[in-house]
Amino acid sequence: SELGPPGWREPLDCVRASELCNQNSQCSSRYRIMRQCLSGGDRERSAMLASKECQGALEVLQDSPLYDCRCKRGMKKELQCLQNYWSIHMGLTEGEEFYETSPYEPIHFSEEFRHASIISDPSLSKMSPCSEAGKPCNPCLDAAKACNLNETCKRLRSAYNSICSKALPPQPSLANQEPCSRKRCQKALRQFFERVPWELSYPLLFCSCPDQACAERRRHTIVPSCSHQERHKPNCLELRHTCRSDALCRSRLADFHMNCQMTPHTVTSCPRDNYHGCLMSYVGLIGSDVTPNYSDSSPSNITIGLWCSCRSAGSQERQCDAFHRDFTHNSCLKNAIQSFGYGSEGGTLAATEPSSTFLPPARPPIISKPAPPLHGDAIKPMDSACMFSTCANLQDGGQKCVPSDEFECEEALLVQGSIDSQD
Amino acid sequence: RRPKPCSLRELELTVSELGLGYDSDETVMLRYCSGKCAAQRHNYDIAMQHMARAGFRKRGRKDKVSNGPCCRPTAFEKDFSFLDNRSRYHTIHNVSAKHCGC
Amino acid sequence: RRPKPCSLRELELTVSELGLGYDSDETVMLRYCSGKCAAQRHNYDIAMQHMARAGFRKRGRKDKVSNGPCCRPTAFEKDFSFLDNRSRYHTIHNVSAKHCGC
Amino acid sequence: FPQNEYTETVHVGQPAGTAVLQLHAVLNSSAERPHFYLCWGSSFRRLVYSSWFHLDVLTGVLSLNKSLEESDFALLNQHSWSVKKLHLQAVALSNFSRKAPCVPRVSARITLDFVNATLPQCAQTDLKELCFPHRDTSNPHIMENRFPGPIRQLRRLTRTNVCPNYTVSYNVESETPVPFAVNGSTAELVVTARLDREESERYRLLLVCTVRTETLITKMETSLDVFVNDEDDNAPYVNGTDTADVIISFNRTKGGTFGSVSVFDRDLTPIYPIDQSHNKYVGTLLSSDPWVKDTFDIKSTFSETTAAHGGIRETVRDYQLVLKRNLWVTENRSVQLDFLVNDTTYPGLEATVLLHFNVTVLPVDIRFANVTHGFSLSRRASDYAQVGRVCVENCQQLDGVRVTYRLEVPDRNASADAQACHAAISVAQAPDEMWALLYVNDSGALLRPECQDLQYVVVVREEHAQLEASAHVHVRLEGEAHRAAQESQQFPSCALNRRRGECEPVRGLGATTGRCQWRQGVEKGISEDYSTCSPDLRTCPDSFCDAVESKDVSICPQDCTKETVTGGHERGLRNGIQAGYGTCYCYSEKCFCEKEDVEEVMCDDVC
Repeated sequence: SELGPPGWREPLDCVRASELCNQNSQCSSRYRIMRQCLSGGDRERSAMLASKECQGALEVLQDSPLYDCRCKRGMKKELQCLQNYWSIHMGLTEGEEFYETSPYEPIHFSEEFRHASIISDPSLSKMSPCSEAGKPCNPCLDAAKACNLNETCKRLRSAYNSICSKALPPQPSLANQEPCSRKRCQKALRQFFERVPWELSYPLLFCSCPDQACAERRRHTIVPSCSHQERHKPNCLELRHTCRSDALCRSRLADFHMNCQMTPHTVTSCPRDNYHGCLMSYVGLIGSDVTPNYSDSSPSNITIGLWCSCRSAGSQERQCDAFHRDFTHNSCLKNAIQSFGYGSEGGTLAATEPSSTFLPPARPPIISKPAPPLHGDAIKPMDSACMFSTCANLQDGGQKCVPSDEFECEEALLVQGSIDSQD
Repeated sequence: RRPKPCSLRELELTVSELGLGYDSDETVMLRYCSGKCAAQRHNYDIAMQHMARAGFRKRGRKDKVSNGPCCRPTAFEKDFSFLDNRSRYHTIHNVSAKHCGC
Repeated sequence: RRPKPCSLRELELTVSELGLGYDSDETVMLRYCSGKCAAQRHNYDIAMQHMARAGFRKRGRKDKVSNGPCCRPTAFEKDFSFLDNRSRYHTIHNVSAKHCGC
Repeated sequence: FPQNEYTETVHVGQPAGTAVLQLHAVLNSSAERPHFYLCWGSSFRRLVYSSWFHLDVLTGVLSLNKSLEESDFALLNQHSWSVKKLHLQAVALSNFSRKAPCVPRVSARITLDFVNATLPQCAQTDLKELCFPHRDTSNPHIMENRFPGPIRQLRRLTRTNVCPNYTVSYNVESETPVPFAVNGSTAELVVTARLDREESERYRLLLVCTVRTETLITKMETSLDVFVNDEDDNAPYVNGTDTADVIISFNRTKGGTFGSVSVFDRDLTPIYPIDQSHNKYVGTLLSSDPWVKDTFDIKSTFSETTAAHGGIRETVRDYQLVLKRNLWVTENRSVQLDFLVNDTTYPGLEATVLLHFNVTVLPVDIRFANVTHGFSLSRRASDYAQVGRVCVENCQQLDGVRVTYRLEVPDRNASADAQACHAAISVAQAPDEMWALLYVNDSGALLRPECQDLQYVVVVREEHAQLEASAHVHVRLEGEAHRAAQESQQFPSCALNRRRGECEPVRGLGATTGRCQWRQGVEKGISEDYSTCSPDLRTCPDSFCDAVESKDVSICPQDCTKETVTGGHERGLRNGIQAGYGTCYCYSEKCFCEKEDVEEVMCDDVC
């Protein structure tokens, strides 16, 4: 049943979509039913959703603008928009999807982002000692200097720093008392990244580091001891559950999964090679229950992680590992950080080169073996299979391929002649 | 050259250069007050200048007095936080002037 | 002897002794402000003290800056009128302090 | 489903009826028959490609319902011109059903890469492609104790007719004997026996694919990990003793934990989700004695360990006795507590374990270890100078006991003068401390010649039982008395002084020797060893605002100030200055820390 004038269906933001729905009696009544269907806990929700009434409500709502509405980052009433989005999409996906569709509008790779690597910004490149050989080089310190010289950046950085580094006096009566007021700290961090232009905030987070001191400064940027570290590491799935019970956190996590999901057959292994989108959704997680951070201060090898573990995950250990590996072993995220950071390594990403979708930086990020150009033979088979061939007339005693933990073995040397004759 | 009136000035320097004892290479835009407050003097100041030169000594008084308003901050910028060279956060209050006055 | 904090003090003297140029033997209770303002200093003052010593010179700046709040009147007594020695009336404004502060 | 993700590639030009992949279901019993359905999740009905596929109810083979055309590819509004993703969901039911809704956590997700190109001919096909599907990352998870059977189709169904004169066969290898085999005719990987997670949590298999052409035999190998999910099929057990002997004496505070008994379970206990009904333990304190119920509780914490043999994960729970209230000093009892631990989700009989706590509560004597306490004190000591500390026996271990101290004059009918002398010393105690501090309450009295050695009785009183104990205190006064009567003076704060020369000659509040003491710091930057002027370097600064210092912030502002500190510094955890730059000095509570190497310039020299 068509619920609005023809052409009503171009994607709206979910606040507008819900207003339109509420102006239509049929839609608004189904919308109310839908919210009741989702009000119970996980267990009752599945049963409720299977009920005739809820299924009927969903049928109607799928034809309303609420079905494919989206939200914009930093829009007015962003939280209400996200709540409206989940109020219907939690019904569509019945809850526990590993990857959920992001409520945010897709992030398009902005040319301005690619050109604006630190070296091409005159006011900063003059600041960056890295461009001068022999001088001590600390891009993270340069980023802090640049921030301190900008009023908004300085004010908001000082605001979150003073909140996050203000220790709460110990109170013996409280069992596992927080070292600081985490919620206020997280809110201040979110405000910093929402209101400070990315040209000043991203370099603080994604600066590339030649040494440990620089990497230690980078790791401390978001005051980890207060913003996300707790005395006992929670289980990663528990962290995800806490996040998904908050509309904002759930949206930012879905956005991260969507924009940083490792995608084969791309150079950066990011969806559509849009590493800006990955960085943006990574930053969107900072100040939420699932705040990611550098897990150590090694300058060269970037390792990102969450403050959680998969111990005592029982049979869900695999799912727990898989969730955490999207942060710890994410080549798209790693490439995105290195691509942004190396922009500050002086001269590697010359903005003036003939434009092409993406210029690989000087030190190639960790890329899965470049996939062959796409033509008839679309997808290469398992990259990790070992292949041994012997002549058909010999004994069938090909060499053995001993399985190892990480089963990566270089392709065995093929018996010359016997295979080549085939091509 | 006529002395400039009391006004806000700024200078970019590292936190270590502030001389407060913190060891950090982060930079800060230090705003300070400098300049003359001649136009804001009162009869009181003229009397104090005269008394300081002779009057007090005649009466056996050793009080030191100010003989004119000072160019001072009338408001300070918000707290300034930074990471020191050992990656620890510090916050400094009332270090940079926001407005000046006599 | 420990320097006293900033406070209001008073001295009885003739109008002529004020040094404002009036010739009158009438007496006036002159109240003035004197004493230390060390307790009211801020990080700004410590930084100014450090910069005045070395920092400014290194940056080629010659600005003179105050490195601490001054003990000054924060309010003046009402105007004071008197007859000079040639029986003419005069009124002097803001010559005697009512309150002091740093 | 043994795996909840299935992936495969489909190409333009593949005809209707082409087999794409095969689903499998693990059975509870040989009598069960799985029925496979593409399930109509509420969002699925709208998907344009929902009609392109058919899932055979009995074999679980997913096949094309129509030939795939380029126009079909164009229908999908995903912005990619080469590969688009199709998402399907399937459920396995134990009987026929007309409409099968997707049930979360039970349905399998099928992701097909729809390639905008025809399937390559045999000559262009890499042999590996014939053997294994593209990057199949989903490893099978099989619930233990299930009925053996097929768990995965190894053959790449979409490629079966690409090279008709090649023969493709599979077998499975492993370093150690494993309950897996390949069905030669169907090329399905089969579990040949019921699995036991407590035997092995993971099997590392090597899948070998052999492709025979006219001239060549090619073998391709890849590893496959099969994981075994846990089921509560093990009873709890105690390894060693099921009894803990507990003696409660000094530490008798609410929340205190005592003793520990461990209960093991070879099954796993997921820490999350909490309400998970897997391996759910319930404990019951078997006692009807109200005293026991009001006084004790049992607390358990669990952690995951690995068993000695085979490194298999298992659970250990530690049970501890917890005090629900402070015990009074007079309470004196012995009792045996029995605590029944029940693994409620274990189906077998021996799901419970009985633990025992033999508890002995000893009374605590409130007394002083020494009958007399001797202290010496300079007659020039200032007000609030600390004389010494008094404490009941074992006071460092005592917890949960509230005691208060007071000083009394030994001779009740002493003269007025004697009484006045005794007013010289008083006692202070911090709210959460067990000891008390003796301090100078009236420094004037110390200087009077008639006040010789001061004798006191210190009395301690336990709040609840009103028990009291006392001891003798003798304060020997050192130094010259003064003829003239001495009124108590107004002492300034030592912390005011910024240099040794100003500090050491002057008297100050709390100065035990009568003079302030200077501490010279040596370090360059901000340091805990900052220079400062103190009434007594033994107690100030020590980052602890004690019972006497907290009586007047001017005694030791370095430890007690709550105000913002100006200059380079680091705050103490509660209050005070943890570290400072150069010299730290304070005007009452307003403290500064700065380098002290220059004469202070008067402001008007500059204005």
